[in-house]
Amino acid sequence: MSAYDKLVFELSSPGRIGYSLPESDVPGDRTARDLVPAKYLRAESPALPEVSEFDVVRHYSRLSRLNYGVDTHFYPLGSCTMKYNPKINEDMARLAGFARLHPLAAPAAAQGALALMHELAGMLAEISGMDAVSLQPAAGAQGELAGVLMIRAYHLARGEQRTKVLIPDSAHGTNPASTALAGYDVVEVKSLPNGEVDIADLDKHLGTDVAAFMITVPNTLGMFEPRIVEITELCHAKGAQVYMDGANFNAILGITRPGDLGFDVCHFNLHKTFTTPHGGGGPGAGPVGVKAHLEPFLPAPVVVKHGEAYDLDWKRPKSIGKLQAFWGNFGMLVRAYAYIRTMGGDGLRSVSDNAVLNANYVMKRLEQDYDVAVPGPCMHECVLSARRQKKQGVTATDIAKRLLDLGFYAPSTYFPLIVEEALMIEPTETESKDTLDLFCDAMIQIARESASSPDVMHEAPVTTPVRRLDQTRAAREPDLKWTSRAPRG
Amino acid sequence: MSAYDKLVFELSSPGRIGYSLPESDVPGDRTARDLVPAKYLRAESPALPEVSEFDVVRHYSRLSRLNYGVDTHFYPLGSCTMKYNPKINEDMARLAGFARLHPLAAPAAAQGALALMHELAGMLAEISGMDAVSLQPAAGAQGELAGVLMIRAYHLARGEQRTKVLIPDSAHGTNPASTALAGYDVVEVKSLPNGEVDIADLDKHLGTDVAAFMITVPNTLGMFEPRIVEITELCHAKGAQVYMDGANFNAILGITRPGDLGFDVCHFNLHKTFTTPHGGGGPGAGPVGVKAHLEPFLPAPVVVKHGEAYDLDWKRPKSIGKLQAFWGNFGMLVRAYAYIRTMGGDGLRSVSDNAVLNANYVMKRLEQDYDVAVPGPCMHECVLSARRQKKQGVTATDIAKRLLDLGFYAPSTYFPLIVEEALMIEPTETESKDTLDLFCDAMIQIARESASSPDVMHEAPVTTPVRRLDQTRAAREPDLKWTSRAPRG
Amino acid sequence: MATRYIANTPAEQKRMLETIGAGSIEDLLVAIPAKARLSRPLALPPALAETDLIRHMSAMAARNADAESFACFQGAGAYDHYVPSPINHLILRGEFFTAYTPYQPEASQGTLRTIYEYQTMIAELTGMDVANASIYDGASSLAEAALMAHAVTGRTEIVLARGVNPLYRRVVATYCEGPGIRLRDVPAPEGVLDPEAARKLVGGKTAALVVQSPNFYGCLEDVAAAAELAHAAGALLVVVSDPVNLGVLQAPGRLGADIVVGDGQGLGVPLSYGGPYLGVFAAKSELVRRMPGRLVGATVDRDGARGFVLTLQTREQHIRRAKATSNICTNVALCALMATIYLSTVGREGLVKVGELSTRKAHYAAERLTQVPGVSLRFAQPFFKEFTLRLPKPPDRVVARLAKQRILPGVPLKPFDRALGDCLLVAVTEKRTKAEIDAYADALATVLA
Amino acid sequence: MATRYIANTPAEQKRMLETIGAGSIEDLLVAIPAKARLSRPLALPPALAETDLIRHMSAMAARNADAESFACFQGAGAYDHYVPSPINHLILRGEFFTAYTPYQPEASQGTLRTIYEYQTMIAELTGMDVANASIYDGASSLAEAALMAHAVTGRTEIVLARGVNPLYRRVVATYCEGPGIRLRDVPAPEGVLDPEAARKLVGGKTAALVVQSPNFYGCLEDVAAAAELAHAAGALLVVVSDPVNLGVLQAPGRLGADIVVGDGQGLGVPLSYGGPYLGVFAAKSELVRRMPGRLVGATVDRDGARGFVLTLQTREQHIRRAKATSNICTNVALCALMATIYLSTVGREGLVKVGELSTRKAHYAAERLTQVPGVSLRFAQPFFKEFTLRLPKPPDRVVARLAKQRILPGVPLKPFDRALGDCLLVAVTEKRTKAEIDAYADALATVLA
Ligand SMILES: Cc1ncc(COP(=O)(O)O)c(C=O)c1O
Ligand SMILES: Cc1ncc(COP(=O)(O)O)c(C=O)c1O
Repeated sequence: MSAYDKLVFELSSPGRIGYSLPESDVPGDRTARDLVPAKYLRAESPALPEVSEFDVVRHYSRLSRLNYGVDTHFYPLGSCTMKYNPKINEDMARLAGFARLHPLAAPAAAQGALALMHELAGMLAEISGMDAVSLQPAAGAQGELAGVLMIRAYHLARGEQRTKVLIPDSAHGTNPASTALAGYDVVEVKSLPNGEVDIADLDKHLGTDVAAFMITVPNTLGMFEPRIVEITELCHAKGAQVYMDGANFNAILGITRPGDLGFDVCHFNLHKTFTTPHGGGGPGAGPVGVKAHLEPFLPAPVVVKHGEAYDLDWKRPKSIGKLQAFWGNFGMLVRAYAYIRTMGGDGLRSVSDNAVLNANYVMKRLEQDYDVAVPGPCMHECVLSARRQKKQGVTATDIAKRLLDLGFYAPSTYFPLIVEEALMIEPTETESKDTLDLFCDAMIQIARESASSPDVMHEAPVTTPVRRLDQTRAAREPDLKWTSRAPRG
Repeated sequence: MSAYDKLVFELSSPGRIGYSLPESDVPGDRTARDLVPAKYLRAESPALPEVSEFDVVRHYSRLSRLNYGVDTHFYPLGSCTMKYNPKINEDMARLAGFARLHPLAAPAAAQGALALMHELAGMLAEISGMDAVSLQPAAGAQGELAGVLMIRAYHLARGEQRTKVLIPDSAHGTNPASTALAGYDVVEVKSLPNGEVDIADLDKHLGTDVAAFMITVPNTLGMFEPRIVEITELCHAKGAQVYMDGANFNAILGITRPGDLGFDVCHFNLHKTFTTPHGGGGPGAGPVGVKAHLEPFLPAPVVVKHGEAYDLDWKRPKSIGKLQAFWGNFGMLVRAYAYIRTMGGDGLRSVSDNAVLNANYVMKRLEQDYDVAVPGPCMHECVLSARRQKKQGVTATDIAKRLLDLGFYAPSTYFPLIVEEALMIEPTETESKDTLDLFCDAMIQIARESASSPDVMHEAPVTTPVRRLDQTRAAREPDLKWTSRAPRG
Repeated sequence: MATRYIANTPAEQKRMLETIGAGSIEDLLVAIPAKARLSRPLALPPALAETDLIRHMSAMAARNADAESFACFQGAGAYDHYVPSPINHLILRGEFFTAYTPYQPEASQGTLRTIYEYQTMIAELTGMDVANASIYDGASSLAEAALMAHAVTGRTEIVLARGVNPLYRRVVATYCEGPGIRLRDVPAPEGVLDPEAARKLVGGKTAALVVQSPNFYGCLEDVAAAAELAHAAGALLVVVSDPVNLGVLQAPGRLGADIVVGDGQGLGVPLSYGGPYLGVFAAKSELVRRMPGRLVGATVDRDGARGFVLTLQTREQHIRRAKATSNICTNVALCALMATIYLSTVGREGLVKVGELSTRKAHYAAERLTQVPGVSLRFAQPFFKEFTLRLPKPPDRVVARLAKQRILPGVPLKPFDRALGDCLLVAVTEKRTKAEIDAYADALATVLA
Repeated sequence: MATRYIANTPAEQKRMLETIGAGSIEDLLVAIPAKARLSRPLALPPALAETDLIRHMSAMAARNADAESFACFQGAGAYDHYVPSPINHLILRGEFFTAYTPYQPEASQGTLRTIYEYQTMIAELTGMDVANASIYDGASSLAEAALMAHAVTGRTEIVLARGVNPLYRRVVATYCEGPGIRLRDVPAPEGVLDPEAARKLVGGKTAALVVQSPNFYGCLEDVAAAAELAHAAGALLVVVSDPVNLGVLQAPGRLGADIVVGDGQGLGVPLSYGGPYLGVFAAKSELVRRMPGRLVGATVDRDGARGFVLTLQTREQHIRRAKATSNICTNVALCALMATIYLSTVGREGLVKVGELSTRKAHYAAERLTQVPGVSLRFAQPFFKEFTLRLPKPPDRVVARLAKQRILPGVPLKPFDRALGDCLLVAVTEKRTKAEIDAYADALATVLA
């Protein structure tokens, strides 16, 4: 049976309905035409699909089946912590008291929600060793923006005009992007061949014009920087702040804390470490934690507790301002809160222990057949290089596509940029040894096939709903919306 | 990628856990060994799987993907009314006041539930033209048992010892099975070639020993018996009761009513006509409606209304007794109630109009390529015969399997028994013309393939998770549970 | 009449009628005699939009005292056990939820595999050789067991211990009416089967002796002794057992049961005011060809791959018709799926823990409640998670009074047994907390003071 | 430490460590300097079992005045619109819910197709050429629009109408801090943009003029006039628009907008105390290569079959890094999916009906409420579903009083604008009933009496 290939527009039939709305129960029969001057009104109703409720249910059920997700497939996408998303979190997020609470409810009418936020911020502070946490950023990248803006405000408040932020060449793309958006020049710091920061290069760049050094811990090669404390001390000595990208927090829960390592700011990705679902690309949540000296600059408002009562504190004259209209991705906060309350301190520690164990196990099982980017032990993820396979004509992309055929989602590829033909594998603690073994077996099979029959790789995938797609055509002739005249394919 | 082939036992790892239970919060540390004499206790814990919550989620998500369901596939299983199951019904059934209500709640503490049952029974009475309805039967077959037992009790109460029940040869298997269970001899009445009851044959059998005539309306060939009123009158003239199997109620909502046709008893299948989900085989609900003279015999208790208060009336001395421990499949009743309240009278009428239209459309589109069991118009379903294809070496089973490959579930096959190589197709009103056209195209393609390349049929299915299964082996060497020693395959 | 649940638009109807060659839908209904037609619209309440429906039904639901808002000590065959969160999410997957009986096995392996898992787990818990795919509920399972015993032995009496749930007994009576099977009851003056009385009733006409353990009053029965007694008379022993207890309690199969039935509601199925529940049915393998209900078996496909099918179908109504072992067709597959997911989730260790917590809390509750002046245990028998209290005031009034404090203190036994008019049946699951039990005891003391 | 969310058992850990060649997990952590190690367990509240967690969080949730238990007239950027029941069921399908950004398109066609549908629908509603796959929320979308206007025009000022949601304005200010973009505000003494003042502020430095319609006060703005004004100065016109209104209200694209942003929360996304919501972003096609966020495009696969991919990625951070058009990575794809399902479900006719019902009820509410002595409309402007009342008593006290009658009467404007200290912003969606509106008016009359 060939894969489902409809768009909802292609199911539409004029006059078919899927909605259910009551008739007006207020007196009179005035319509918008009577109530609102014509110039504000649409002449024709919008060309939305006309389908039945069942059309909707079947269409989106079928579309979902074209996806791989964590619930159905091993999803070792490095740097993304694709762990199990507990179902109880969903039930909790759907309690009417949370899901149907208006953001501008008077604080007295939102004590439960404010209490949850206050407690969550406190727990994240404890987990990170930071003094204060804002839950407002919508994702990691917005957490970075908030963090860098706080650093900027801090320097400015001290009368310092620093213009640069240093970032390792192994960093995730959002790091330089957020930093540039905050008005800084981004300067790349070299990594050593083993992926560690080249401290000499860092030192060279660390002038009085440097506002901050931003680094991911563990780094994007899955390694803990052994000299990290030295680095944060070095930065502080030069008057620079140090920012930790906490995307990889799953490696260090209860083991070490950014605050104790000397960081001034760090963000969390609740959609990674704290099990909020990835949703096909989002939403996430990117709380940002700071040391006390940065606390005045936190995004406003701040959730505060006076006696037994919770409130939103808007009187934050030094605040960098707001990042979202309201208080953050509250629905995600509820899930993360449920998770942390379920795990407790010991449970979180166990998460990182097992995340590290799983990554090292995969690394070990694959080290014969693939080049390892940096020798282990690694932390929660390991980076392989397909440079050996590349010589056989098989790229990281080919390997990724072949994995799809074998029933696995693919690792992150070509990230970090400093590793040739990178395959970044993050198994997470929620996967079992059995699954890891199946995955490793598949990877080993692929390595052998790369040598013996590289064409199998180039043909892959063959079992997916579509085969390899023409990216060039997509970019050259952008077709970004459906039109009834020109259906493709 | 080959299909998922695990059983949950095969994921098990000793010591892995998926549950979450609190520690005991009551004083003391006594265990069952201390509290309960040893002879009542199990020596060893049961060999259940030991898996994580995530193992459970992924395993059952994957297993589900091996199924076709109405939400994902057209499912024209005749006699089963595989229509869309509205999502709002699920939300309503999960309201804590319904889903978490104990059956032995004092009536004063269950007024909402009792009100719902009372109103639903009333609405079903109106829909069927019956005087009273019991919601207790768990499914159609239990409704039949209840109905026949009431007929029996009725005759006995009048001092009549009737021993036979007449049933057409086209009937569903539960009809004779339920009747036999109620202690009657089942006598088959012949159908005419056009599927109608052979009134002469009926008349011949209709002696004073006949307790009842039981018939499905529309019949299992999808036809409305044109002489049905004559039939019920004839039966009554002979002192027999008439039972209508209401499995096909989807054809006649608001068009005609069993009560008006002269029936004394009829059952409903809420899981067919009234959109409660089929759940992979159940649960359903099979309320039974009766005329006033049978009302004293209804299953006990009966939901009654005194003034504004609802109660369970247990004082039913003539009742046939209970069918389930409690009051019926209440969760299904909630869904059916939600559906009827959503549709209203006009909506239900429209259901049947469109169910009939869809079936006739399919019949028309296929009548060239298949033999039609009975010439149309049909009601809500149509029965084809593959006798023409059979001559080409292609059976109804082959056609069914080939349909699976083409992305459709199969019609009912080999039912009714009186049609050779029967294919019973019930599209339901929730399917669109587009879907029907795709299905008819596939059926026509199959008819052509049957002529040109019957081997394609014999090989089918090839796209399903498994291919044709060895039924003989399954029955000869029953393997009805998994054992760690002997995993199959 | 456009509704969101009907696909055809007027334009489509027109085109379809053209294809059919009919002028209107009315033309398709010609077979229905005019005098049999309903000449008016159905007199039903007007259609409600979704938001109005939600409002209306939420108001109805709010009039019920449910186990979410109240501390529930009600049992008597339905229990407020822990329901792990994944169950609801998984059963709602459309491929499970909206499929039917797996008639086409190649497109139903999901359902077939879960049933095979279910059969395996139930066989393991009950200690029996085979389990079927489900019967409606515990009571109808017991009724089917009685019919099966009758068919297997050719005998015409079923002897029931008084400790069998009286609601179950009523269902058995209904099912035995047609075949003319006679029911005989063994008294339980001390809360358990009276062996003397039983010996008198069990004899050459006895198809089966039925005992329940823990029984309706909460007391544990001596199942092994009952087995001996039944088997000595050539009768089968049917045991009614709550599978959620069988992590801790002995498997009836180990005690000599020939058929084990029960309600699996405790295995993750919502209370839902009494249904749908889960009729568990397991038996010895020599009885398998007389079993009611569906059975799933493992086999291989054409390529030798493992696969699962409905099997031994010649027992069933769609093939054997009037001679079928049972009339059941639609069963409660989805509830069996809930139980399968439940048992996978709690697993070997978790089911033991559920039992351990329940029994410990039940014993604590019994102690606390019997400290209330005038309150005592009605029977001096070992119990597990449920027990019968004797109260100095009418139990139904106590129930009404405690409801005001959001406590559902149990089930008054008067409607079931006049002799127990002063008794309240109290169930304590692992979900009840010490705080709830203490609050119950305190409230009871106040009410009785 | 066994938890249900961790797979490895001690035995498995041991075997894995053996394979690795390490003695313990500690051995794998050697790179972490001892002095940097946390020497104590994390001081977090103890782990809660599922039933305890439910009890705890339900109690927290019960302390909030939500739109299920209260009649909600709150708006100001978040609205209690009807959410069709299929949405929640469909988004929870694991294949959607637990996937991430569709980096491997062959295994992500489900997500990619829904985004393509979403882009199409948003383009249609806004009247623009292209829409992206989403930005976090309406406010950050507006901020991105400001940055984009700056990048496109090379100009350094953004002129904002006072009618733009002040919470949005604050977010714009945050985002404009780094690039040094100056914000200038056009007053709205009559509730809408003052054209005279605007003409003075919009000039050669202006990257964009931003208007919102209906604006924060509920008043409809003359978008076409604003477009003329902006374009005359060579600036872009950015319009903030609530897409759920666009079944009835004119598409901003038809009125001259260059960029349309807004929050799609009304399209089936729960209120959820402020997020996650849905940042809508649409623009003219000539601006597409400067757009922030992901874009999905149609293409073909190797066999010529239609397929969808992320495209024009060279705009994005993972490729362009410091030079990217935006720093966004994770977006709000699932909320976009909700909106897509919403718009499919309500469809062409339903979205019009949502708008018609909202505006009719809002006008009825305005009439009823202004009949209460002392209550008047603050602005004499046409409005749609939201309006500003002037009250004779402090609005926050009115809010507190009406909460006791389970009415959430609106949003007091004092925190947003001191000059409007006596004002209450009232929103009326299609979900509000006549009974609720009448109860509100009656309660208000009582409180103000
Ligand atoms: C290392 C790293 N930093 C930052 C981010 C950006 O986080 P977000 O996508 O939540 O904005 C990611 C996300 O993939 C990441 O892996
Ligand atoms: C015509 C007919 N009668 C009776 C039944 C039995 O109903 P149930 O399966 O609900 O017991 C069916 C079910 O398929 C049927 O189609």
